[in-house]
Amino acid sequence: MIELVQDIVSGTLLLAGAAFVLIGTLGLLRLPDFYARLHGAGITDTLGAELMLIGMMVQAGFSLVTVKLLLISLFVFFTSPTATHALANAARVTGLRPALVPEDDIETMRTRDD
Amino acid sequence: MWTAAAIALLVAMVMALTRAFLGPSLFDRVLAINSFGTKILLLIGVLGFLTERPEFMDIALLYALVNFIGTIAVLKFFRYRNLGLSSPAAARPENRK
Amino acid sequence: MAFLDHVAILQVAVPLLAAPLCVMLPGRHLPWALTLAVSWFTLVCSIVLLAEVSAGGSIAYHLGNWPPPIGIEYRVDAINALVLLVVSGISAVALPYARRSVEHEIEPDRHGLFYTAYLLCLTGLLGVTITGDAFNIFVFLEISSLSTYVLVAAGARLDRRALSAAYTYLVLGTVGATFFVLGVGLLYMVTGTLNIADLAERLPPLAESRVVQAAFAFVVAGMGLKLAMFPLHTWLPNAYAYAPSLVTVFLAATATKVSVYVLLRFVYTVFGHEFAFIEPVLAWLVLPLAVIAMLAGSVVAIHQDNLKRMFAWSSIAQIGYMMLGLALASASGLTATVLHLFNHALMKGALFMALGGVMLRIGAVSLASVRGLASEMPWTFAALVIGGLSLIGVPGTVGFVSKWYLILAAIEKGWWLLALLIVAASLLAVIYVWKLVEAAYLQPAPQDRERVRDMPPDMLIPLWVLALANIWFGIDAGLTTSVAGTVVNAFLGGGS
Amino acid sequence: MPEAITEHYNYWLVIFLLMAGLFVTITSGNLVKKIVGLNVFQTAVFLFYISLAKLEGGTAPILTGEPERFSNPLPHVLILTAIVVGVATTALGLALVVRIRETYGSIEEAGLQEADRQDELRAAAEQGR
Amino acid sequence: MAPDMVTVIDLVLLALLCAAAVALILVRQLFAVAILAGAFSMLSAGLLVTLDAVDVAFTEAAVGAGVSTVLLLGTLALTQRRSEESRRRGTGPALLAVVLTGGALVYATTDMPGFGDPEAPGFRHVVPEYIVGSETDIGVPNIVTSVLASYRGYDTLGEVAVIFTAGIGVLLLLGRRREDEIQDEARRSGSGDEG
Amino acid sequence: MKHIVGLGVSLLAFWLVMSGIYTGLIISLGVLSVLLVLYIAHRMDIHDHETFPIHLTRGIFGYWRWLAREVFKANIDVARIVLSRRMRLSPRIVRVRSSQHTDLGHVILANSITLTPGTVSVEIEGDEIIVHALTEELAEGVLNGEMDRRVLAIEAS
Amino acid sequence: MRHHLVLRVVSKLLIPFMLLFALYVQFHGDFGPGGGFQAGVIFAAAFILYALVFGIDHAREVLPEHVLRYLVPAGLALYTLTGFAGIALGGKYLDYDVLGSTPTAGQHLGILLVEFGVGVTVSAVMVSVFFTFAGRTRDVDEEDW
Amino acid sequence: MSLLGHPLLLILAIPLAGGVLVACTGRWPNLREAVTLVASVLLFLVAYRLMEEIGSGGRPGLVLIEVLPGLPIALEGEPLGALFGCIASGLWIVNSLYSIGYMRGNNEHKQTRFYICFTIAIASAMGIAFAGNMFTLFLFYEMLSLSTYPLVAHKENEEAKIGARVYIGLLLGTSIGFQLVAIIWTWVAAGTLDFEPGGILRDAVPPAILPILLALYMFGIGKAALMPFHRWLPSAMVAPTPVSALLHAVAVVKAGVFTVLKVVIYIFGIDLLAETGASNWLVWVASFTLVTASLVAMTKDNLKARLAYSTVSQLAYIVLAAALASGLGVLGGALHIASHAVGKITLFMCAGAIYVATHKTEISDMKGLGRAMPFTFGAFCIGSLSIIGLPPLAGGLSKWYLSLAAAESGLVIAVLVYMASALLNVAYLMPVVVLGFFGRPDGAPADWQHEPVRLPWLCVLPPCITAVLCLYLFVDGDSVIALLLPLME
Ligand code: NA
Ligand code: NA
Repeated sequence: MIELVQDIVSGTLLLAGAAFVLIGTLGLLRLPDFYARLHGAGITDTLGAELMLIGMMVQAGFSLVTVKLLLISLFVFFTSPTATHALANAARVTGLRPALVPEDDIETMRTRDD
Repeated sequence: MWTAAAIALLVAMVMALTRAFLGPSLFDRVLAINSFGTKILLLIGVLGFLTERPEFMDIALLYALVNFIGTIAVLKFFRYRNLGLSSPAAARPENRK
Repeated sequence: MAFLDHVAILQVAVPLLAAPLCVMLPGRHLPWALTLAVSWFTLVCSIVLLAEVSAGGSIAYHLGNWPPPIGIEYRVDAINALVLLVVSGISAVALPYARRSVEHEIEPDRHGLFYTAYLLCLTGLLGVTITGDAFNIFVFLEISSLSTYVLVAAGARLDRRALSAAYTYLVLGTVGATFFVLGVGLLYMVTGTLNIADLAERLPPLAESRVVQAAFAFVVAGMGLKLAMFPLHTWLPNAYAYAPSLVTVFLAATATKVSVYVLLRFVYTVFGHEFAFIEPVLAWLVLPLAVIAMLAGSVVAIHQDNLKRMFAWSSIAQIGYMMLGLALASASGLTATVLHLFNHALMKGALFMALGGVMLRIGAVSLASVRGLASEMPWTFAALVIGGLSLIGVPGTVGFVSKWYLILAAIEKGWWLLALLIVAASLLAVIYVWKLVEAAYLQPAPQDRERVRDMPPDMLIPLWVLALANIWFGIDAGLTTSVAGTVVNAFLGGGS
Repeated sequence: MPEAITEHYNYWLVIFLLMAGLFVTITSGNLVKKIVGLNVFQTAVFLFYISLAKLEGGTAPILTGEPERFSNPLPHVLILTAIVVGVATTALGLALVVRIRETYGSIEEAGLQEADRQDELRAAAEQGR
Repeated sequence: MAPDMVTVIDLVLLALLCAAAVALILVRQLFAVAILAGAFSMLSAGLLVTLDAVDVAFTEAAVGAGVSTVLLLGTLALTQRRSEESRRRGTGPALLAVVLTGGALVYATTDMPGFGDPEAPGFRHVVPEYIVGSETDIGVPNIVTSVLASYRGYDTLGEVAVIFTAGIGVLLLLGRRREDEIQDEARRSGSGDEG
Repeated sequence: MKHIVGLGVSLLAFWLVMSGIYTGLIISLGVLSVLLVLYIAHRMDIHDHETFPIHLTRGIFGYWRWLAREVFKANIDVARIVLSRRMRLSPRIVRVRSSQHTDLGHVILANSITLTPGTVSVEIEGDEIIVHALTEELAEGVLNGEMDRRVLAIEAS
Repeated sequence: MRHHLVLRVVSKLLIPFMLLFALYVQFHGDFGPGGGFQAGVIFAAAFILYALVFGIDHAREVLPEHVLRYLVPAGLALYTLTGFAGIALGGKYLDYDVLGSTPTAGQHLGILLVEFGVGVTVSAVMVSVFFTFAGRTRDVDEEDW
Repeated sequence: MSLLGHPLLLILAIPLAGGVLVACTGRWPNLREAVTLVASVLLFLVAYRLMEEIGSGGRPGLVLIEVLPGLPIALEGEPLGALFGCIASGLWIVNSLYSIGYMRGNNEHKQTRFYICFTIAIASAMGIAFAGNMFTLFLFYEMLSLSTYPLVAHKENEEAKIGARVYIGLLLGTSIGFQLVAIIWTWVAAGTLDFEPGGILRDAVPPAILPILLALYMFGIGKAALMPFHRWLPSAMVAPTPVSALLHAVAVVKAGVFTVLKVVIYIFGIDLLAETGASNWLVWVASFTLVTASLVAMTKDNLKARLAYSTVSQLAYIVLAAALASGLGVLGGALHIASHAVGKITLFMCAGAIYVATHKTEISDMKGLGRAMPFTFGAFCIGSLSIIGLPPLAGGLSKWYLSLAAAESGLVIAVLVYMASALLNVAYLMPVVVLGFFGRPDGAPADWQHEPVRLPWLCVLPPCITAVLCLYLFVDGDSVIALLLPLME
């Protein structure tokens, strides 16, 4: 009985996570410019990955594997926005212009210290 | 359900790889590869359950910890065209407030 | 006594231990002294080993005390004992010579690193030679290769082309090593073992297997790259030409020899040349390539102005001789190959040492720059002439002995044309050696060159040790031929 | 699927990979790309080894206390070593590339060859004097 | 069902690897080459897990994510970003070499033990002794570790020596740039201009 | 000192939950390892409040709960855009006020913005964060300052 | 100029865990995937991250060149000496059985020692390779880019 | 100790030790030359003792070292070698005296090197003479080529460089290219390389193949200057005259034809060649060389060049004799080695003396010179007559036996060639004598006298000695023939 519940819960989480991973990657593929694609990738890294990891935790039950999965999700939680930020930052520094953004906003993007 | 998850991941990987190949900007490629890393991490997790030996989560953990170093290197690379230069004064421990 | 029980492993483990110690040593003299001491120690080891196996037996040493094929074993018989002697002997002779040469050619603050790389190269070559495990060959081959790339690149201080040469060598060498590993993997796939003796036992029933055939192809191609078998030789000339003198001496005398040994080991011990598919490969592929190498190498050598390159191309021709003997697959042919392994080391060692002296004194080694130099450096050039004559195969030198057996092998098979081609290649050697002789002895010195002194004695003595060895082993080839005889007996199974 | 295919598809794909890597290694005129090609080539060989270690229905060769069918650990060990060798080679190769760039100003094979040729001519000219 | 899925994953990952390899042939931007190399490493790590080689996968992951990419980028930072490749040289002979290599291997596959075949000699000879010995002689659960560090510990010693060699080599090649070297370079590029 | 002990404790916990092998040897190796890492961390000069934000532990879990909800909502929004046939985008670049007192506070805010799909922090400049947003509405979402307030709150706690 | 704020903070948080993870991998190679080599690489990766974010000069302060110079050979020396210890205690080279009171204890000790040697040399080499590459600054010509 | 005193060892050791001493005493020319002279005299004494021993039937042998299994460096005395050894060592004494005069008179550079190489060349010649097997012979044969290279290139100018290049190229080329192959072939076929009376190839090589093997030997022995591999000899004319004497008389070409005879007698065996006719082709090649070289000689105005082609032609006599494959032929050939040696050395020393005295090299410039240098031209005259074959000079004796052999063989061509060549010899040698004594420069008055010339006595005495030797060899011909008789068995 408990196993069945475990299977259903973990399966749901896993599939939902997988769906978000797919959607996010689709965004990565479809969205028109680099800055927009950052957001698509964000879906994969956050909801997609975390849901799948939680799904696995549920499946693994109370074990060493769960602890490791938890650690993985924690690290992903910290590193993935950092990486995204680093990339966006690098793109800005090299002068990559975001598409579809109003002219004023591009001005906003310029560093005021300069 | 592991099967479905694995297939979804594989499809996502194909898409990410496509983006990595297409670019067009270097940042697109890095973004794609960073995201690709997350998918490999998940796939390795799923594989652990598929093969019923999930105790090898260490590999996934490794990716979670180390994968973004490459991305950081890219940032550093583009800001300074150099991996070695010291960061600006603000980053120096002795200059912290 | 403990030393005698463990001499096989000490042969390799001592230089391997010395490498990390060397990098910690300060200054220039200590690293050199350590390397010298280790080289001499390895020479002692190899002499002990050769003495023990020269009667035809073999020594096995089980690393970690795991019996083969579970663990890795060292196995010494006549052929690898001889190659060990060549490698450690050349190193022992080259090291006294090295000190001044390296001081002249390497940045003063990098001697420790340089000698460390040298020790690793020595370790690798010895390790490849002594091991009885196919995969272990790869590992030690890579130790020697990587250190070789580094050592070659160290010549960049004098000529930047050392860098591109090292790079080319690195790429091709890695491809070669990977081919070799692929071949070993295929063998493992069908036998389940990596131990050479075990492989040799398990392969005969599999002679028809296509996997084994492909494995053979990959081992030959891989080792062919490593030993610069024509047309896989492209890395060699520049690597030898622009490496520091010590490195050229050591590599030219030993590195390709070790690869030739590995090939011999695979063709004759692991596979057994009587395998149906091997004979045609030897006869229709290796043999023609060897002949082309012999001729083409010499022809190109004739057209070189840089003397190091000239002798590097000559090496390609000489490797052709070795491969030819191997491909002839007869007692005389194999004797020729085994002898030439040894003899060519003596020749090229002496030649490149002499050129190193020229480099030290006038900073260049081209035909034009050595004009009239013989009267200023008489001892150096006398040794150079002896080496050159040996290369030609003049009787009374070691070169003659190898050539004798090679022609013998050709004639025994009734292959007249081949005999004449071998002879023709020797005559080509006359041409390039004589270009050097004429330049050094019969041409006036350039006006703008200052008079120089001959090499200092600590470089001349090693040079002359090798030069005289060229004559000694040319007049008394008893030792080398008896070892070669033992080898051939082992390879061809006594009679055939 | 016919047995011949199910039994060997893995090897064939690996072989394709190997060929692609070798092709890049040989034909690429760029020194960095050559090294990457070399890596692909080597990786293919590693995968080949690991493929032959795979046991149908086997599992990773780590004892669990229960009787299991293990894939062959020996090729794993060999390839661990080979990977390390590969990394070492890559590091060294890249270091060489950096030095080459500094001394030659190019990391294209064509550029290098041209420079080497120039060196030769210059040396010849110097000696001609 | 489950093993089949692993097979599918194995196939797809291999196919992706091949695709990445083809992409590698096509791209000219060295940066993209570095990125592809990273993808390559990750894919092979995944593949290695499906093939039960967890230790190898772990190594590949550590190297690929931790070191290789950074080194490649470091090299690009010190060299250049785009591959010119105005003329590919010797495509014909190269193709011949490649086809010969591939052909030899395909030829070999026709006689090979099947993929996963438990009757393959590798499973019958030597390895059973490792599996038993790892527990009885050595007492280490990870058979790979037993073989790596003990049965074939000597190979691993060699491996460390290789890494050491690379370290020494890089130091010898690039260690501390010295004044005279910079001057040398200046002189060379100067004379190069004249020529 | 407080920080280094805290870091040590959390490292030891990390080791213990990871390890799963509780023999004397492995545990003592674990302790030695933790000491080594602490020594290195000391040399790196990174064992401060940022490394081990012990002072934030109380407020942070509440914040995470809130953030999770926000992230979930934003995910749905962005997913909808990605899945729509004609992706209606109106990307903006805006400057968001970041009124935190500490670097850590700025970082928490910046990373929270990035974590929320549809917005990415591009740069931290003084007390402002430059943000790229996928649509006008998502930009509004960060500009309203609620996130800033909440981060400020945990910083204060 | 606070470009690195996010990176700096997150890196500070992660680096100790990376280092410890490396050591975990080092000492758990007997039980699961991993061992000296992998540990060495991860350990080095943590240093590389530190150097990337805080600058190579700081990284050099943490791990000074003269220390690195001894660490690089130390691991290899440890490995070879473990081999010689086998001989000294009456066995063969790299024979671990003789290292302990029982063969199994000896094997454990031997494996621990050599894996540690691997880890030390690998991490030291990786770090020093990175330092060497990154320390070799070059002015980039705009045309090249 | 007995080994050290062994005459066969001494025969090598004396010149080599002489070489070492010359090197050590290089700074004091008088001492250096004294060493050379003492060594040459000692060597001759040992060689003469050996000849006596061999003449009385002794066959001393000595194995020095086994280079390869079954292939020792071995020395052995037999009549032909004894004769060659004696001639070479004897002429070395004379040539040393002459060298001193010539080298000093001409102020040549690097004299020490010259004398060292000379001693090595003599040692090599001795090694050839007393080689116990073909392998040893080949070893010393190559040593001779190499040790004479610096002598040929002595002048170190462009001309010397090119001449020496041709010299070494052809000698090494033919010896490695053909002779070595022939030797190895012999080894493979016969399993031995020892010189054995009656040869070693009977039943070892199919008769049809024998001519090919013989050709490899004959063309491989480049020192015998068989056309078309004769070019080295005229090229070597760039060398100082003592070297030319060494090449043409003392050692080099004699070593060549000596080797030809050794191969024919002890490797193939006269009988085998006679039975199979394997050497018939060689008759034609030798005849062609003989006549052609004589004709070329006539066209040369340069005295040394003319003498060089004369040598080519005279060597062909001996090869032709060997080709006849008869006892008489061998005897004649051996005698001709001796007679040509003393005759030709006389001519060369005269040519050198002329050069030292007047720096003249062209025959047409020597008109009337004989009256100013009567001894030199007298000696030249005697040498010429000997080579032409006029009794009672040495050449008369050897040519007599050669003609007998030709007649016995029944080969008309051989008889014709020998006859014709005698006339050709007259045609190219006598004009020098005639012009020297009776000619006068074009346009000179009838009572023109050549101005007196000054010449070191060491340049005059040696040719006179060898001229006397020409006579002596004829007078004492019986003892030489007695020595050589075993060859005919
Ligand atoms: Na986001
Ligand atoms: Na392990």
